[in-house]
Amino acid sequence: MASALARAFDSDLWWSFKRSPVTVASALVALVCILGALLAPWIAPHNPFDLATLNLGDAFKPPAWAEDGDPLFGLGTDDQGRDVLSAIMYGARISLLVGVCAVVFSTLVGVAVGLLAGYLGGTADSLLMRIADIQLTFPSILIALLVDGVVRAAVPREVHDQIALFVVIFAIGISAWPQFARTVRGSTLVERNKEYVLAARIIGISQVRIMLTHVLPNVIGPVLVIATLNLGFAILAEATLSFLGVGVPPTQPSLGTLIRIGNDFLFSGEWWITIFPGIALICMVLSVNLLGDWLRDALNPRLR
Amino acid sequence: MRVKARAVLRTAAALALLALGAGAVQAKSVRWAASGDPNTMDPHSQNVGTVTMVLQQVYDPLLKRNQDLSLAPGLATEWRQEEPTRWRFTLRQGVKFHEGEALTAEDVAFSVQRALQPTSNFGIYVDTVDHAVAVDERTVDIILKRPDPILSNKLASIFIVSKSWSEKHNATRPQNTRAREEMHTTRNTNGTGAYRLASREPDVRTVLARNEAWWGWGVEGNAGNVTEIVYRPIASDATRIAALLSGEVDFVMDPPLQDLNRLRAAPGVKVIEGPEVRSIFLAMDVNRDELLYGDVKGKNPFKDLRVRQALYQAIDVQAIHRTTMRGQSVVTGTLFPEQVNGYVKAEDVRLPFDAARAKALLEQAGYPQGFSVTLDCPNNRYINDEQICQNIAAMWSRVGVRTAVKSQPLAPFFAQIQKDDTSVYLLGWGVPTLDALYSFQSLLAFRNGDQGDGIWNYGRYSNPRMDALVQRMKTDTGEARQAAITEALKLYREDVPHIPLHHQMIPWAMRSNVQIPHMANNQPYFRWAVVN
Amino acid sequence: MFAFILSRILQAIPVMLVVALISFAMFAYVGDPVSIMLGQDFTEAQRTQLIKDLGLDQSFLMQFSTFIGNAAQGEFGLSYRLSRPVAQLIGERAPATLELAICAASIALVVGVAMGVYTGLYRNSWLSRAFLTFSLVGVSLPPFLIGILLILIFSVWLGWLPSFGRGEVVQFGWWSTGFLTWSGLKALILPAITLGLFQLTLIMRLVRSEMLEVLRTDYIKFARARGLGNRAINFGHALKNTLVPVITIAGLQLGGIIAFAIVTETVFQWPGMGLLFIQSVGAADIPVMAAYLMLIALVFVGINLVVDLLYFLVDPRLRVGRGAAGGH
Amino acid sequence: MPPILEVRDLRVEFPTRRGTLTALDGVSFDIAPGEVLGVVGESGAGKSMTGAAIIGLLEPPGRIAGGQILLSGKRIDNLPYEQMRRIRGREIGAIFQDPLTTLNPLYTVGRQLIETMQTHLPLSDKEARQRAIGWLEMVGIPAAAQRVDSYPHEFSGGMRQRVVISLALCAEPKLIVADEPTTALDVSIQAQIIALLKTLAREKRTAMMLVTHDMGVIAETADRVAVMYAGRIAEIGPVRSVVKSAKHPYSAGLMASIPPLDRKVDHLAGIEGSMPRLSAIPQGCAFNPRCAHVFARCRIERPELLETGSTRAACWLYDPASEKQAPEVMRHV
Repeated sequence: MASALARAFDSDLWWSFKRSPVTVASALVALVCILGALLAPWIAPHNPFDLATLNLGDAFKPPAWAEDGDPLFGLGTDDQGRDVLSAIMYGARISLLVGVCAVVFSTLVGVAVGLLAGYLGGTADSLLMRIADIQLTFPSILIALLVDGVVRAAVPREVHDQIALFVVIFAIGISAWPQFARTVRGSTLVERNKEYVLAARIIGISQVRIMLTHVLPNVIGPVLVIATLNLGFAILAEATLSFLGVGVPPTQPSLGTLIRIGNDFLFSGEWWITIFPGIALICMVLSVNLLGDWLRDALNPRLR
Repeated sequence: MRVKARAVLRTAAALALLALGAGAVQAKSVRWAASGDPNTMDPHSQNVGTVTMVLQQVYDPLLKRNQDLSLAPGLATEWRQEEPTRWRFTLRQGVKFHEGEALTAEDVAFSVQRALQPTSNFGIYVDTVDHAVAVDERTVDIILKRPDPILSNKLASIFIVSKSWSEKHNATRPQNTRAREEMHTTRNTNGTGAYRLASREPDVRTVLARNEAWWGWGVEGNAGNVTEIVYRPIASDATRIAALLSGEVDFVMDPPLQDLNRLRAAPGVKVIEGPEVRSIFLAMDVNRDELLYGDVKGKNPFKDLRVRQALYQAIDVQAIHRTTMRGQSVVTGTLFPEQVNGYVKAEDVRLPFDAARAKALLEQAGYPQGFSVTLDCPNNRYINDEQICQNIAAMWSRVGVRTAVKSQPLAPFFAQIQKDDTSVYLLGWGVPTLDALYSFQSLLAFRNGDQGDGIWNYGRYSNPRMDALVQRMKTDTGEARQAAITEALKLYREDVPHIPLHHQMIPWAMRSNVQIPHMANNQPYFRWAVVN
Repeated sequence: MFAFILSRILQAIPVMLVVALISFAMFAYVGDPVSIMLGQDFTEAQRTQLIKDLGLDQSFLMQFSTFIGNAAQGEFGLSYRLSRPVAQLIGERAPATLELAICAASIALVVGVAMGVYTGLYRNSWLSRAFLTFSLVGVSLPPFLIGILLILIFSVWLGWLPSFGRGEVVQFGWWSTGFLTWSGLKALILPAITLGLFQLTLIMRLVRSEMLEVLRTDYIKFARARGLGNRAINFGHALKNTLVPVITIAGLQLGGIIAFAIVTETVFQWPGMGLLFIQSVGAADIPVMAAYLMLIALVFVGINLVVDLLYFLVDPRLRVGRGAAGGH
Repeated sequence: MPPILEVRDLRVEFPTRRGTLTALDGVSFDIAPGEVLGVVGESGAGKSMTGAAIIGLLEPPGRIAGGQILLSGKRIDNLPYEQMRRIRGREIGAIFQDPLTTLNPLYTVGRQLIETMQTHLPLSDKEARQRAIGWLEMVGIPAAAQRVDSYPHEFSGGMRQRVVISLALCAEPKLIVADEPTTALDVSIQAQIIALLKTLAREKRTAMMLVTHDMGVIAETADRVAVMYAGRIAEIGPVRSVVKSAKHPYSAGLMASIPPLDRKVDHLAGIEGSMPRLSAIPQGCAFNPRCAHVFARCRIERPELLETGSTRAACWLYDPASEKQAPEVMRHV
């Protein structure tokens, strides 16, 4: 285990990556999604958030290659005359932002709790793990819905609009930490009793440092796997919340919001308004999941 | 009032079809869907379209409407104005409630009184009524506080309920929905209408069964053959349409506009459309001294006529008509459509769309950089309400008024604006009385505590001239009254308390085997419906 | 056995109390019932009276215990939106959700376990690869999108199956069932598939990885070394051992079905508790939301209890004190 | 008497993504009926792999790439799965290392015994149960009639290994492949289990291949011993000869490490370095980089097993042809 991190990034990983065309493809797709999202303000053909640039006359334009398509709007426009491609890029930005932040949040919480529980042991351990167990019994989407609902009801609407993004991140993030905590705790328990940790303890290295410098590196592999797989879930959770209308505020539409809005036009022939964001969402989640799957198998040789 | 030729034709067609199928007595069921579910079955508690559309199948008013919305005898066979403040109604004979009680004058008097109770939401229809008395078994007098030229039109919205039944079930006053009260009438009905309530599961399904004993089946025109109506609320547009297309539902009252073309092309489905007596407009807070929701401090731009005009002229309503409404709207520059008594064609003129002029006006008014404002908007009440608001936000932003749309479901939306807690909001106004007074009184009169005055005037527009004109509409008759209405319409255009947008067109979608006349009040009357 | 159940029930009580506290907080503070109930026009006397009537002048502990007492009797007051007792509303809709959940869970479990076992046993067959690809796509497809696509295909294009509602239901006392009519069964198919699919793919992946794990164990190798037949090894030894962790996680996943029912019921307008919940969220109908929360918590505690019991029945190591459980 | 098991030039390969690894190469030995052959060597030398190849349960993707395995004179290395299955348990029994993980935790030991016997022998349920109790008694489980319905976790480690032994023997095979049967046990129990194995093998006249890295166990139990190194047999011969006077430099080093009865053989006394990875087996003699006696030929040609008198060793030191070449170091052995 001590060399898990080193092993993770040596040529083995790279080799198994290169050998799996599916993984390479999904990495490319993920990269396109991420770049498209990150660079949206610079490379998107339009700015869908600038109301002053919208023209109702441009509404419901089909994709550029279709009969009435307009080359200005590659994937067509929606009911407000927004460029679908730009909306997707900006939407993916929100989706990714929420997904990544939620995963980072749950990773931080989960790893911290796991380290603490594993390292301290005793009552603290059983208490923390009991909380994790209880929370694990509730499906994360329900927890996210509830957290969002309670905050929504508790704070005034104007305040809520401003913090909505954080609420969603918190709601999704808080629903996933126990997985991390459990894994980290397990590894910590193993590491805690190893000689080098005991030795470090005896020579008086602070407990926090031991955890951070010795125990933490050993759990990075599995944490990375869980985080990647969770990213897919987090993005889906955000899309689901937004689809139900309780996710990110409509002023910052994510992919889920775009799908919800576009759904109204699905049956009327303006399929591009919902199908393209749907495809973008699926591509993003699928590529992230494939990467996560590959990473799990690559870091866990037994599964090969 | 003009009779709509199309409606007549349609009725004729329906009658002809009925004649063909006459004699075949068999179960004819109509499965009917719309987005919302009635929140009560109490006849006088909620003056909302979704409630009325079910209850008007079950309850009869004294006066009913024809297919062109003109008045016809209902439970009353005759009515006349005995004195300026006393109307006399003669009741139809042999009418029985669904639970068997015979209709008496006491029931009618009781029902009018019930609509007058504080928990009633129908006060606007009886605002001039002082009280009602039963003169004899078949005669009722309604005593007014002041003369009311349109009383008969208003009474067409008051359902008649059994007195003894109400007393028996402790329901002598309407259910108080504000106090979250539940009573017998929340889920039970006892009317005299063509259909009786067979079963009700709120939010799931409401079943109405044909009342063979209805007095009207013999009356000319009431030639429907529907024996059962199953109403189901289906909130999701896509699901509702999918259900109609797959034949699970026969009749959809509110098909989404974007699906109309597809529905028209679909086999076995047809779309009929007609105007609705409902006008969509934006109302601005012209009362506060400081803008409530926006970045202007110390003053309220909406108090400046030039700003109101600028925002008016910044709106390309034709684009909304073409794109968002898909042609299903009648662009307007006035307060109500032509079906409403008092409509003046010459006053139905818009300020032209002119973004440059809008900018210039804003600059003149002292807002060269524009300002920001929040537009309050319902998102499940009117056709494409939220999209319209977004359209307008974009158009206003183009002239520098940075607009944030705050859209919410109708319950919180109404709760908010009813506290005057808004700077500018979108509203749609239907006119069930088909008379101009109803709109002017509710929307533009100053709220002075009088029954009905200014109760929907949340921008708190106040102009003594308007108030005086409203008072004249209440009492004057004939030419004088029309003059008052015309003047009020003119004032409406000059003052710009609202920015009118359009009158809604209401498409109804149904399976091809269903014939039901389209009604401008957006109410289906199944007594005229034919299924084959 | 009895002591075991009792201890599990005792452990569930704090969970229920915490949930009750959250519900109560929502009920009492978030919704501001006084101003909602009073509406616009009221006098100060009316206000005081209402506060007294609702018991809001009492101490927090008193209020909370009253709330719990009422909740235990299924008493949650009237819905703000529909003006009907919340317990009645939920009671009317519970059968719809439960029937849907049961069907979805059965699909997810039966098909998921079968596919998981197959892919675990025949790792390299093309069918396994197809299943795995399918599962990955399934995990990556949001349920609402699946529902929309199914409606598009089976209701709109093919016209085979209804796209909304429950069809005809038969009433048995307060329970309404769609199992007994043809239209009820037809209406169940698409929502059940939509709801079950996500869980199905998760369960399949779970069973597969557990199966692979178990097939690597010494006792399976030893069973092979003893010359036992493939059938006995795969379906006797391996599957039974796979079930132990699968039961736990599948139980949790089934809880997910209740949660995702909210989405499915929205898409299919299925008249169940999830739809009621979402409609209540839209209308800020706090009593319904609070009651729903309590009920869901109860369902989860129930599921956990059943999971523990099954665990108990499957794994003999648990029957003699949980501490003694060694093993793999 | 003909040998019960003959292994001829066995070669096991693992195709991996970096090319094919040869895990066993040219392994040949016999086991006579009733004979106990000890197989020793460091971890990864191929001992367990040899056992797995014999019972036909090589972990995929490992496969037999060459050579033959004959049981009672019949080839079994190329049998179809189903035929091989009937041989496993019935003709070749197996005992694994860790009794804690070898038994299915969800079935009673009785059920596992009955199942095994009924797979191979035509027994009624009642007979099988009787025999199961009998077997448990035979391996020294007290109160066998009651314990037959116990679950594995209700037994201690040593008792579980007794159960495993009964399971391996219950269909009365002619050969037992015991893969480190005592390694996972407490030292105090190891001796009991070894004694039990020895007694039973003798009583039933069962031949046994005893894989272990514990030279103490070998010395006590085995008739002959094979020393394996890097997938090849380094030396094979009667236990006494190998222990007392190993000919191969590697065996000699290995024997020098007796008797650390309680420790695994991690470092061999007097031998520097460690066994090469399968992917990097040096040319010539696999042991040459560590060998104190290495000379040129060792680096080029691979030695076959050569007669050295009492044993046979794969070392060029014993090839008369090598005499002509000068060893790089003085011979010690």
